[in-house]
Amino acid sequence: MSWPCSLRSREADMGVRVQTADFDLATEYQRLRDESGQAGAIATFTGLVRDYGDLQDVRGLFLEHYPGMTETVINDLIQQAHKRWHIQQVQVIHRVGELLLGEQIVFVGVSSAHRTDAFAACQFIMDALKTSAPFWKKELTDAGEHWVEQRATDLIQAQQWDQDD
Amino acid sequence: MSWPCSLRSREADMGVRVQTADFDLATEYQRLRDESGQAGAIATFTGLVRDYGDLQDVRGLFLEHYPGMTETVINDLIQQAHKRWHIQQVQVIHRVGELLLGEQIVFVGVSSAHRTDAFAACQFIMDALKTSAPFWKKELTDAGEHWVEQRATDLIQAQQWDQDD
Amino acid sequence: MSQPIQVHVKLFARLREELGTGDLTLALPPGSTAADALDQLAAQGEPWQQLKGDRPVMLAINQAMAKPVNSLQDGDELALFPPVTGG
Amino acid sequence: MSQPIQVHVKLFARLREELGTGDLTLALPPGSTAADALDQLAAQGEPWQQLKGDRPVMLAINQAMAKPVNSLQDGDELALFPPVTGG
Repeated sequence: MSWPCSLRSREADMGVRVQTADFDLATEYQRLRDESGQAGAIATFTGLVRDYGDLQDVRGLFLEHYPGMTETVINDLIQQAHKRWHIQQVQVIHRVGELLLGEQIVFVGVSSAHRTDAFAACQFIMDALKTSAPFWKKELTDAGEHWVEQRATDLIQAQQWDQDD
Repeated sequence: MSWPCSLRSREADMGVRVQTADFDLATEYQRLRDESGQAGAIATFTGLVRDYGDLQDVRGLFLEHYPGMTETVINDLIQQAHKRWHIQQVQVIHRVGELLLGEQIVFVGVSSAHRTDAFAACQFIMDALKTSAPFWKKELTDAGEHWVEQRATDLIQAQQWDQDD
Repeated sequence: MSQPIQVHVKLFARLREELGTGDLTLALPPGSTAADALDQLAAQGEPWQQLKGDRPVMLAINQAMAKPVNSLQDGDELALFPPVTGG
Repeated sequence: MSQPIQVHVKLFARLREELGTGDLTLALPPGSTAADALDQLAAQGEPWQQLKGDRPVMLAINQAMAKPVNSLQDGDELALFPPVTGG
């Protein structure tokens, strides 16, 4: 979770954004394409707000995070991905604040010469982000609010990366 | 590889396009988003023309296919993915004809309630397409042309889906 | 003796280029297999002999992947092509 | 006896709401661990006792994940929060 400040700040400029504003997949994809010299493969993942089933009539979410630590954790995941796979560019965007059903929450995009590396790194970053980046979701309903509890399946999904490959 | 004609033609309208024209990721992504009711996850893969290393100074590719069989094979892969994972919408686009370095060749997009299903189905379709859909690449260089030979790693990558999950 | 069957042969990619055609019609005895069709084509001499050579030739009958042992019916479409390299 | 150390405590999400604050400063004896900080906070009575209750509390020291046995230095930032639910 620690590295020289120069590396950390360079990566933070390039690869991680935490923001209340929505993002545009086309813009992010085009940047990955432009900044990757000989990429043969770009994998993207976008998470959307859906009804998580804890409560009825969810109209949206409120997302809180831990400014500073969030960026550090995600940059560390990107560094880990660079060590494990041959990848070129990575972009992670996570929104915070109030988001309605159907809105975009999170984006992970990875470019690589090879599709298997792009897929693996994209999925690894997304799985690890869900269990280690300090974000918290609160479900908003007409009847009230409710903090979402961590799902055991997310922990299992993230742990698989410690075992295979 | 066979099913009732009604199913086949419905799927062909929805999910598979073989075309010389370029495609727009943003349009395809938006359609997956619009046509998926409660999708929580959209995974996309885009393949780009790169130098495959068989020859020097590759300036592009020429892609040939077997009209009719191509669509049948890809529709069958989409059906297999629907049986194996909980997914909502799938879009596959494959370009044919002459494509220059850096151009988009192939797109696979999958929406699902869950990210693991979206990732798995997207990667399965892409891996299987590379070894079973009748497309052939010819590398174009200033010195001449050269049909690309199938890579053993693609066969191994596709075979893994027969073993795990 | 019964009438020969007609099989529509399609060739793709390197095979189409090296054999100089993408479409032809073959007359075969009833009960013939895809292997019989390959034998008859290869018997025409170079460059057709490569269909029985070292480089792999993939087969599809009526647009579904097939094997040399699969039999052919009158009017079938038999496609011959190198291993695929799409995506 | 040496001077107490000052630790900046940050609380997030459900803990921030239920404890009614997101930031506080704690004075602890030198050599204290994160567990000691939790004990001192929980000793304030309800609603602080939940920090020693059944529901998991995650810890970060200076923005890196930490464990109760990790020791604290003067000026450290100690964050307490529920298991994360992002993405």
